[in-house]
Amino acid sequence: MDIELTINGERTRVEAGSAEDLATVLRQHGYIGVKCGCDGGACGASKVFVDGEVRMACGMAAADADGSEIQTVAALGTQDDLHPVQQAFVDNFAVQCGFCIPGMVIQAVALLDSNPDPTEREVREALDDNVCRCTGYQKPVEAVLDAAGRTRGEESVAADGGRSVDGAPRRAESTGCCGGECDE
Amino acid sequence: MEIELEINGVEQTVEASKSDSLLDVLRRNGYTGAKRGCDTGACGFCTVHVDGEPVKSCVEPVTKVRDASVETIEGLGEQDDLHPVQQAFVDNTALQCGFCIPGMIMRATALLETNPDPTEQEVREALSDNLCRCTGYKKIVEAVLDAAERMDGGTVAADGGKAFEGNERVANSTECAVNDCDCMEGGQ
Amino acid sequence: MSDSDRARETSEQPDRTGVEDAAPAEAEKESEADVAREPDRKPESERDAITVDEEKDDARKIVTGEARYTADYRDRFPDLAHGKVVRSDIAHGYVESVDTSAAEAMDGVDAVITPFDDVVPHKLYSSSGQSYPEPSPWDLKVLREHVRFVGDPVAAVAADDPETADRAARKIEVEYRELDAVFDPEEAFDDDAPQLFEADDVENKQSGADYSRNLESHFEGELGDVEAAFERASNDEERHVIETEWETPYQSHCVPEPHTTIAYTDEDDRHTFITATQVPFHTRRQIAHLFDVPIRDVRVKKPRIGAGFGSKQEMAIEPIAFALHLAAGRPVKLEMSRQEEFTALRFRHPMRMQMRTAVTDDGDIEAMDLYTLSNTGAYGTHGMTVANNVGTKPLPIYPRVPNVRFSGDVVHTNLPMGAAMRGYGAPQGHFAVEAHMDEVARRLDFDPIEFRLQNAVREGDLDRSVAILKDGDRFTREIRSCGIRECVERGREVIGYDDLEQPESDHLHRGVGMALIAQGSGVAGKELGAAQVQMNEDGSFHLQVGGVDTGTGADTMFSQIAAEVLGCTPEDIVVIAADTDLTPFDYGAYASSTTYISGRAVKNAAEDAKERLLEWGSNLLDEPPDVLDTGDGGVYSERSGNRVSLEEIGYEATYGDDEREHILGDGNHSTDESPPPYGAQFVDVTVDTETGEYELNKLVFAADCGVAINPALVEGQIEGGEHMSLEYATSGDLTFDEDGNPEVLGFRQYGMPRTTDHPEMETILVETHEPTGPFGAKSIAELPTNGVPPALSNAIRDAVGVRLTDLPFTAEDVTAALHEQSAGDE
Amino acid sequence: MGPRAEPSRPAAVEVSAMSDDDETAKADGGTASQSETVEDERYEEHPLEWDEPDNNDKAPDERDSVSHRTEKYDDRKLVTGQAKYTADYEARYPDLAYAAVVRSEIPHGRVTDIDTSAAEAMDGVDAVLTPESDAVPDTKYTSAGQSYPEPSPWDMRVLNEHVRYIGDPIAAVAAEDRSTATAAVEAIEVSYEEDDYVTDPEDAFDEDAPQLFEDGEVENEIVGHDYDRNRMAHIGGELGDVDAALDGDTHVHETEWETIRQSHANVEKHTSLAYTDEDDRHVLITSTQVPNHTRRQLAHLFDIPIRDIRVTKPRVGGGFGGKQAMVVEPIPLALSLATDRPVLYEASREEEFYAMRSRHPMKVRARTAVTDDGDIEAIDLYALSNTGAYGSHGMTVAGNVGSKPMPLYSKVPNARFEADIVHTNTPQTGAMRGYGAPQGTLALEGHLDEVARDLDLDPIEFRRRHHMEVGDLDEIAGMMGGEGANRRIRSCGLDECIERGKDAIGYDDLEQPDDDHLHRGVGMALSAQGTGVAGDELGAAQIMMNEDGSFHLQVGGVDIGTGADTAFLQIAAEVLGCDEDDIIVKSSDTDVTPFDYGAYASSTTYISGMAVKKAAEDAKERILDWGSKLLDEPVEALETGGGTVYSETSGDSVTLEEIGYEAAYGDEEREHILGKGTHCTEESPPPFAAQFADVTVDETTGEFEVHKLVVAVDCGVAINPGMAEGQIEGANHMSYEMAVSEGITLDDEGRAEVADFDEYGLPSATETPPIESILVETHEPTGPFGAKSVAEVPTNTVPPALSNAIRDAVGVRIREMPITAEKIEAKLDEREARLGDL
Repeated sequence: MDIELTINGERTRVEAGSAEDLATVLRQHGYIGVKCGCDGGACGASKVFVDGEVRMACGMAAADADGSEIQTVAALGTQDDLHPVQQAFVDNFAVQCGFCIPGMVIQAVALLDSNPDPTEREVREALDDNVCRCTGYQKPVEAVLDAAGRTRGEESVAADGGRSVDGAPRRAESTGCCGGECDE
Repeated sequence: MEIELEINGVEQTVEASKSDSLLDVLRRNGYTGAKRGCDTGACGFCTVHVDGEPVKSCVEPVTKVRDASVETIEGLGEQDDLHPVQQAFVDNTALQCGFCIPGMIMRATALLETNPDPTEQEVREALSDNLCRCTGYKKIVEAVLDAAERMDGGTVAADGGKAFEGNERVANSTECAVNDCDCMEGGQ
Repeated sequence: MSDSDRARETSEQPDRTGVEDAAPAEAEKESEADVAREPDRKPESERDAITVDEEKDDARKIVTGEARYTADYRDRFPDLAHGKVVRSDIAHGYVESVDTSAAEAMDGVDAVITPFDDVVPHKLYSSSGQSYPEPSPWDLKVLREHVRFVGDPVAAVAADDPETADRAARKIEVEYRELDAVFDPEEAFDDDAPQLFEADDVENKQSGADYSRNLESHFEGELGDVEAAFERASNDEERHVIETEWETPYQSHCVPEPHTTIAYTDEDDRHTFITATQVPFHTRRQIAHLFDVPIRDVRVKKPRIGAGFGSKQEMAIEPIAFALHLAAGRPVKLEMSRQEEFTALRFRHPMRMQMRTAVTDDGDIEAMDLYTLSNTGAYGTHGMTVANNVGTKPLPIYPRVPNVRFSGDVVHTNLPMGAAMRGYGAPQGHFAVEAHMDEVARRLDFDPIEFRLQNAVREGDLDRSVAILKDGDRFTREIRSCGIRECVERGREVIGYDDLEQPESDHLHRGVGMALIAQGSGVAGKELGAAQVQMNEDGSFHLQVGGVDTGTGADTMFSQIAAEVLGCTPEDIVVIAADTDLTPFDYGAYASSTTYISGRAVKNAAEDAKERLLEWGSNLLDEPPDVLDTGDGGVYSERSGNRVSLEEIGYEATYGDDEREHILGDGNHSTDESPPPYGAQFVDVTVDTETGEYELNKLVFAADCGVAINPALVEGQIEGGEHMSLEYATSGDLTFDEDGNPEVLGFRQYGMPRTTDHPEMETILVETHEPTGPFGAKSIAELPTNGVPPALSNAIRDAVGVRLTDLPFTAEDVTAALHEQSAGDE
Repeated sequence: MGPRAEPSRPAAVEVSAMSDDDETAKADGGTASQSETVEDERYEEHPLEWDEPDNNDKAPDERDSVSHRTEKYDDRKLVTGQAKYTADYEARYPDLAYAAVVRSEIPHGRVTDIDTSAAEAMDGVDAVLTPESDAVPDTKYTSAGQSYPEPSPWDMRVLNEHVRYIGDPIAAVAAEDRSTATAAVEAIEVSYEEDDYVTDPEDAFDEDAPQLFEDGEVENEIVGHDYDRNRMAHIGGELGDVDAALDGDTHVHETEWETIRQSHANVEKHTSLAYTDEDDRHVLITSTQVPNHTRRQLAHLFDIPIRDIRVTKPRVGGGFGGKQAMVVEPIPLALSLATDRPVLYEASREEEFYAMRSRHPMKVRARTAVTDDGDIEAIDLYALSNTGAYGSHGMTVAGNVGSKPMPLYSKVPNARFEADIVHTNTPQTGAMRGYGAPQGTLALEGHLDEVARDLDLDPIEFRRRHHMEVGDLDEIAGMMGGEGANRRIRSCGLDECIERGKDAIGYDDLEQPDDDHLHRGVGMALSAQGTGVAGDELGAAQIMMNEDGSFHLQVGGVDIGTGADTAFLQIAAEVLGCDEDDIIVKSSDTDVTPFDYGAYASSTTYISGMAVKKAAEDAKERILDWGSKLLDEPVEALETGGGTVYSETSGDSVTLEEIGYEAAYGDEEREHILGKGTHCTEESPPPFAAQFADVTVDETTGEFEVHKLVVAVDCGVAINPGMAEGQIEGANHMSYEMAVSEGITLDDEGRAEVADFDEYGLPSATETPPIESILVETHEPTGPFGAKSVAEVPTNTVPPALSNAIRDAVGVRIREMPITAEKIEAKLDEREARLGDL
């Protein structure tokens, strides 16, 4: 059957079998950043945004995505102009074999969208259903925290024109105190 | 539109537009042995057989080959089991860049079907629509003549006839063809 | 058949390997130094893999249609876009505007580019695939605002399928401001002729350029004192001055595979070209310079290629394909149509030549003076270097002539581009020189053959004329191998020179003509080849070599050279060639350099690996390396007779207990040498004096290419070269209307000889040993393209006494000449 | 070249030289050996001094590329999803067929019939292969990707009539698409004649156990095999007289340890694409660690010349040993040959768990004899390894149980190791990161901790008295012959690893939780690994200079995601004096790159990296020669750096680009500047690790929380510290899994009970404790720029460290992995009961 998708901003009609999952369809159309690491929904490598929500594309029927807007990792940044989260993964050596990374990056972007200033624990929880076999999660977690600092830094300068705040102290501040409620 | 035809013995339905030539369709479907050299039927690189006849596929509208049987170079022999014409081209070093060779071989096999024992001049005439830029045609003509001899041998073997040393037999058969005798059957 | 023929020939001609047998005195003259230079001279009995008719490595793929040429890679690129070029339909003018709106609005159009787009480089460059800096002017742009011939590319389109690309290209509206055009080279040379280039339209100008007179370059060189020699000759009864003029037409390469390129960027960000090219490494450099990307990021791969003949010694279409790829963001295939091949790509330069000699009554040539006016068309690619070869290839046939001058002008017209083509100026030059010499002999009543042999090159000669255009004597060469006399003798015998039977009809006259021929083996001092050898554990080898097989069988030849050194069979060598990411550097397939330069690099690499083989052999056999040699798939001891197979060595080196090593070899080759191969072309013709028609009865070509690494492939080169030469003499030409519009649009209008147009051909290989070449080899591919025009002109002169000087020769030309002759007689 | 080429010198001189060197040695973390034994010759054979090239030992401030945190060169592609793994090449082959495999549903038996008719009749099915098919080789082979002849038995077939575990491949299908292939597999009916089966290794070792292999069923049999008792190998080795020491006047301790069946769980499944290209080359694009071995093995198996096969490795999504084997490649190749089209086989995740490879589960017994003074007189290890249905890597992995950890205590005079490797009707095992060392390290390091506590010695000090130091001659690694060899220790940072690890974990001032029932403890374990298989490695590389001053580097070494390619770039850049970006690396394509044994045994940086260094030096020689011509100065005065060749005397320089153009297009002479290098060695210097685990145990429930893992590693000079840390953290995570996860559990028939990630206990981001990695730099003179390996050593240490930490916290010892709350609680209960009894 024919379904209509907007993939990374481009509207396309694609042919999809009724049993076909979204990951397969996306991969057939060249979006190879969507990876398949398990037999469905268990490793997180196929994460994409479907109408702004993180979904594992392998665990979702393509038919159910009819009409929706999809963002894959390819939409985030280019090699010369990385998304801050991608940049942070690169800078923190959070990438080894890289197979899980597209899903990890998507999840991290979603996290920082809803929680620009997560604690380490919150990062770990957000990445909990992303399986990584190379890194021990140590550097990916550090990368996401670093990315949070970077995006916050940019935002605070850009959005309210306020003084530029260095990421690290603020992060310490935010984890250290109770979210601005205290008197310090 | 869809066209049904047989390619190398396999019935197929292929997608095609009206303006497509047979060559367009063959190449799109992976039969890249037929080469595109001019698109005007002037070089012969795209020669294939349609219902046994040599045809320049670049000027053959695909609509004309509906339900036809098409044979391409891919249908002849395999690298380790060459058709005698292919084998003769290899053995006679009758190729260089090779771009004209598939068409040349298809043309040659068509010739040998109708005239298993051509003279050199007949070979030259049969191949005169097929251009070659590398060889000066000499070794190609020699290869086709050689193939004719080999294929003749094939007939004998198929008949269960007595095996001859290639060269002797060749001498025999050309001689005998002239005399129209049947010494092939009865021996000397 | 050819096998047995050759075998017979060999046995009937015991002096085939003649040099040693024929002239013991000369052998002695070949000094001690020469012997030291020739460690690789092998008598026939010791050769295993060379001088063998090894089956061409891709022959089976070719005959089964499985060989992949560039266009056949289409299915590897599901999102491939197809390109189409919009070309100028006026001969000279400026593009005022390009309206692309209709094309861009079409469904399935991925990109439209014009000279005004940023993605299209605006730099000047030369398309000639030559060494760096290119000895050709930078006078081209990828897409052209200033158009200079009918066919200049103005815009290009990429679309989902070829049909859409064609339709979109037709929808592009170009408006021009027309300028006056000029089509005749002599008129173009006038002061007040329309001017093609302003001074700053060209960078990297060549010597003698004067664009106000449409002069791309001018050159001259002299040995001795030519004017003095002619002065003396014209005042001396016993000396003669003879002057002749000659003219040659455009010739099309008629490459079987049209120029085709697929440009894409791969998953490793490499800008990659699968392209039908003779010069992958030059193309890589040129693309990088033109598009301002680092050389390291560009990869050029040559798949099977449907021949080149020089037309692909050019970056002719790659830049357009690449610009389209960048604009469309997907792989783009650009494949020329046959009409584009005949109107917009590249051709052999048309030329007019004057030849003058001073000769004594004894038949000694005292002076030669050759001038050429070359029409390079709208652009100057290969303009100067091709014109240079008009003299520097044939004049060295007569190296003992003391006074020599050679000069030329290369002029622009508003016609298609001249460029590299097999022979590279030598066909034009041989026509002038060898028909001239014949004419001299006949006018002075010498036997044309004897006259030439009296003056022709011998082993040991010092040839200065090859370097006549160069300063100093660095490129003066010593002739170390020369079989030209045996070529003449054997050719003469085979053609039946001395007992030609005349036809019975009175109006039919039979004649034989001969031309001597020489070429070079690579560009002296301007070549580089390199190779690497890796041994596999099963005793086979991977050979990575930059050298480019354009269909000639070069890869097979490489495998034979490597096998001869390594003592295995050519099948044991897996050749990986001509991919700039994988193989070492090579200047490419041109100037007859592949066997001589790249082949030598292969030999050096194989010898480097062999050293390691012998070392391992020594470990395993427990004998010193210096008593060991390779052969029969192993290393054996000349002392004990013990042997160990290459497979055993391979496994031991890879998996052995004590030490392990991947046996590797590398080799480079560059040289100042470019030894000439020699040949003698014979043509047997019958001319009908009533109609002017003539028929070629037979072509005989005897060649000295040193040691032929693969005789069957060498014969193929000779027969194919003669085919092209036959066309040049009898049928090939391009014509244009008065506005410069091409009249030849395809094979139907072009006189490419077909099977039935070909006379019988016979090929003779005369073996000599060139000590500077790999196993004694020189080049072969270009040599036979030079001979038929002069030999046919000479044969017609022999048959009916008239001299034809303008190629191609038609029946009308013959009739006109006969009329002139009879008018003269009266 | 090798150590044997060293000029020999009397041992006496050497010993005194070492004494003189005492300070240096200490700085390196070791104290000089005081051995005065008569083993002169052995010391002479392995001199401490190494003939190291001048440029190999660079002070940190002299390094331009090496030990910089250079960005991993493919990272940008990876984070943007542009990188291509095997399955991503799908689009390139429009006529691609997809493979699926029919696998045994019984643990042991014979296939009596395979009904393929329904599958063959299906639309879109291109081929169905059974053991009978012509395209399927019936040659026996081993899937182990090892050197040749493989030190693993040839006991496998591509498709099997005699099936030995639930998962054994029986038939294979190629079809137009994946779902058709799966449907066809389901439509194939297999009939069996069932045999008795055995799943427990101790049962299997019984004389009357069901026998997996008949006489003559196995070729290339391994030492000590006894197939009547299902034993594929027995190995052993001894130094000194262990039994005498055990019988002597010492404390003898004996403990027994058990490890899990761990899955590699590489995120990219085993994937392989086979086709024959236009040059008639049989090509495999495949997710492998061993392209060259795979090429050889396929050639032998299919009887195709090696030269006609091309194995090319694209990006690989993790290997960890699971891809040090020709696991799936024969199936797509056979199908491709049968169908004459490209075939892709991508294992399912379920197959990954039950039909690919796993870590050998083992029982390891440790015994020591220790004097009253706390001197270890003897160490005796015995392992019973369950190799599952087939023997790939069976013997060599078991060998490492002893030969990797025991050399840590190379000063101990009496040492013995023995192992039996036994078949069961369970899934196949194979190579896995650590390669036997994790099993051995658990036993040895858990045992020594136990001994120390028992003898009331500080566990760290106890180890310090015995552990290896610079100057030691290690004979334990080589005592079993085979892969090991005697070796001199020329770099050892163990002391510093311990010190810095202690600091980082807060060993000396651990705060106990407030709650009484919570107890905090710290455990420590040491580990040593090797760097490549001593005397059984080969790496090679080639370099080609481009005219713009950049280089193409062709190297056989295999980057499976570790960043090895980037390490190669850094090594080459350091030699050539250019930026890493100036080098284009092409690795692991058997048609293009020189030979390499592959990515295993921690060899890549050390062996392949050294080959790269040699190739770069070979090219550098030519570059300096051209520099000399252009600068008109002697070569001796010139050096490369900053993208130039510069003169140390005049200060003049010429850029590499100028040299590139001149060499390619110059007037006088031209040359394509090439370099080549090949490297093999008898050396395999150990990297070291000190692991610390900080745990709090709830003594009421047995529940525990690991607060932190600290691991300090001496890998010589880390070529890229960022990547080295990544290796350490990833390995420690895997090690942690071995300590706390059940692994692949099996039912009574040997069927894997784990089918997907959500059933497998791979610690998630929240379950993984923070891991602090510490790099302790030493200089290993035999390695490229002083490097040793890093990838495996941190895989070995968490199980013993955590067991020791729990022992420290609550006094009970868990010896059977995984460590669970239930087991702790049971032990606590048991102890309480015992105390109550008293």
